[in-house]
Amino acid sequence: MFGAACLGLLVVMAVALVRAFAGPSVYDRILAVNMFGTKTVLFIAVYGFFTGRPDFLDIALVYTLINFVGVVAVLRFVEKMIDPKDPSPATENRKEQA
Amino acid sequence: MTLIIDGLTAIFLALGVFLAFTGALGTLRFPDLYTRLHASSITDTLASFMILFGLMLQAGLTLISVKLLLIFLFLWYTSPASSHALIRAAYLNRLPARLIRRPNKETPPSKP
Amino acid sequence: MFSYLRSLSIGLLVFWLLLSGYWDNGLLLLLGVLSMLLVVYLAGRIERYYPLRSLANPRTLLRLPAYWAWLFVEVVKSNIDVARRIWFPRRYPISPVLEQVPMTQTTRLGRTIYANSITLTPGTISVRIMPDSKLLVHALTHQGMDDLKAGEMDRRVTAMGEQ
Amino acid sequence: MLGATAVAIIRLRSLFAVVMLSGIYSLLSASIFVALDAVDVAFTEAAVGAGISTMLLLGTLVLTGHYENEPAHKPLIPLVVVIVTGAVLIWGTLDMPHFGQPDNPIQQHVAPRYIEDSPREVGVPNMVTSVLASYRGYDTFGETTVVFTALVGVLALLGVRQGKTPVQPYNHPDQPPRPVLQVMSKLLMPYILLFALYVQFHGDFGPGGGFQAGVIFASGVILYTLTFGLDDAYAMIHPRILSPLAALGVMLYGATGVAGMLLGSNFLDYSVLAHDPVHGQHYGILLIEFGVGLTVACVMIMIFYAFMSRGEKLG
Repeated sequence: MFGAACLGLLVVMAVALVRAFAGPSVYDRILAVNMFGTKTVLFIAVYGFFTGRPDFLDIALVYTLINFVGVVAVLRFVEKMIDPKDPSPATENRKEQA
Repeated sequence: MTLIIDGLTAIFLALGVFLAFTGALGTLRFPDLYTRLHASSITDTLASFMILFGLMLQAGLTLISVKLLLIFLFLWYTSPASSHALIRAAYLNRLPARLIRRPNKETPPSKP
Repeated sequence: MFSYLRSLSIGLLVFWLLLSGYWDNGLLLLLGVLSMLLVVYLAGRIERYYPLRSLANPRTLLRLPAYWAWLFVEVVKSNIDVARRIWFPRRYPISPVLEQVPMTQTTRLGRTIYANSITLTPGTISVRIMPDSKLLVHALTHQGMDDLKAGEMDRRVTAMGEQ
Repeated sequence: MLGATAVAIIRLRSLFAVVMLSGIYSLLSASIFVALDAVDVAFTEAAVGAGISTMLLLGTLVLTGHYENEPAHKPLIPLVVVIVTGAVLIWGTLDMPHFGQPDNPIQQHVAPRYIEDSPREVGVPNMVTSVLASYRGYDTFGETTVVFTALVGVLALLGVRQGKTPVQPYNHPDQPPRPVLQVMSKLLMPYILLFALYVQFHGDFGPGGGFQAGVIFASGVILYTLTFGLDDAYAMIHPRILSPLAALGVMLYGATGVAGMLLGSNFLDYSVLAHDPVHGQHYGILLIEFGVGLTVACVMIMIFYAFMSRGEKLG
């Protein structure tokens, strides 16, 4: 039961990863990372029960916090770096990728 | 008794994973960032509740349940804040939103 | 008499006890109290720069659980609605709108609770607090925006902050 | 997934996206550590890899540019070198015993002693802590010193702006800069700090310890700094206090070791700190972990302050 839930969450994480790779704007990537983080929290919680060691929950808690602080930090820096006249990092497109 | 609890846990976990998948699918299907955020808030809210509540049923009335509850509370406090921060930053940087006008009423999109 | 710092220290102590789980270990209890004092000291140093007075209102705290229960039902309802639109986009099309919604809260905390409640329910996201007590909201459907404008949530949040 | 993420990191030229993806990368590797049952490592990866390093990388991006330059030379020669090295390494591992077999050399010499004797000698339920802080006390001391040296380097390069006292800049009820986030971060910050201290003092019992606690504490302060600005953060923790505290952490670690020496034992042998050797170990670990946590927290906050003040100077 827990194993199946873990596998299901891994599939969901993979789907979120697709969004992170695809972009297209930097905000989509941040959204994907945020979703990925939430999924990781749930995954670790379920995995702790799967292996019968619920003391993993502290890690899940750390993730919740770090995820939040991380998103705020990233947005703050994005805000600071993007020049209103040239918002290219926000809407990076195909040709800028290698 | 344990059978009932196990069954309930399985139902909750399955629902939770299904909802999480729905949210992830939504982020792939919806056209722009603003609508994708609605999809991702499904995973943040009800999906996490379902999964964590399913685990809480297994743990019973112990400190483990309390920790699960704390994770849940932190998620419910932080996820709207980070969604709001994200959409606010996107809006202030004039990320274009795809809107559909109301059929009868005129609603001009407001300027930032 | 029920200041923010006092309620904060009670909250922190409960938080520590729940996290720790070692309730019979004297050393850890002592460290917990010391940690609590340190954090309250740090929070006290910044309290005067950005006070959140309405948080200290005990009636608000008592009204919170009822509001949470109501909010939870709303979240479940809107979750089902959005999930439906993800799986069957043909039958349930989306119609995103971005509009300003008036809000009646006056305190920072009340506005934050309202904005966060809007964001928490899938289908509506608060984008920005505008001047003159307006909130810019992005909704997935026209229907969702109309429901929000009916003002049920706004009324409940404001009622919670009253003395 | 790990591989796909790594490839995407290399392919992308926008450094923003690269930082995002490396955050995902470390989340994934932490999941792997969890799956391998290495709880403490996963904890550290969660706090350091996904949290602080993402923030510091972004800070660096603000100070430099955000696009990778076109490579100046053809990547062929480095590619060959990397492939050859990788092949040699894989060839080398063929000789190594299989992962997790009980007759591996590592499982025969040091590990059994740690596993069998540590409950008796150190008496701390979490074995990782006893290895880290007691048996390998020298290594951890060295690591703490390295962290401190990093602070010295960053301060020498960037410097921290001395702050003005904030004159209630956010008392405009109509339109403060980011009201929702400010209220939320103010509400959450005390709990993050307390959680960090919990991780600090429960390192003996579960996953946790000084490094992780220091980073979590710093991220709580960083959250506040990000939403309120440097001046308000200075009002809470001023850099004037921070740098002596960082040094104090290292000194606390060293002093604990010297105290053991003065009481007639080896450097960093805490058995003599109390009448009962096990209690002595316990107090010793508690003290040095506190030293580590103090140093790490102060250093991280200081480095972040330095980045922020340089960023403000650039506009």
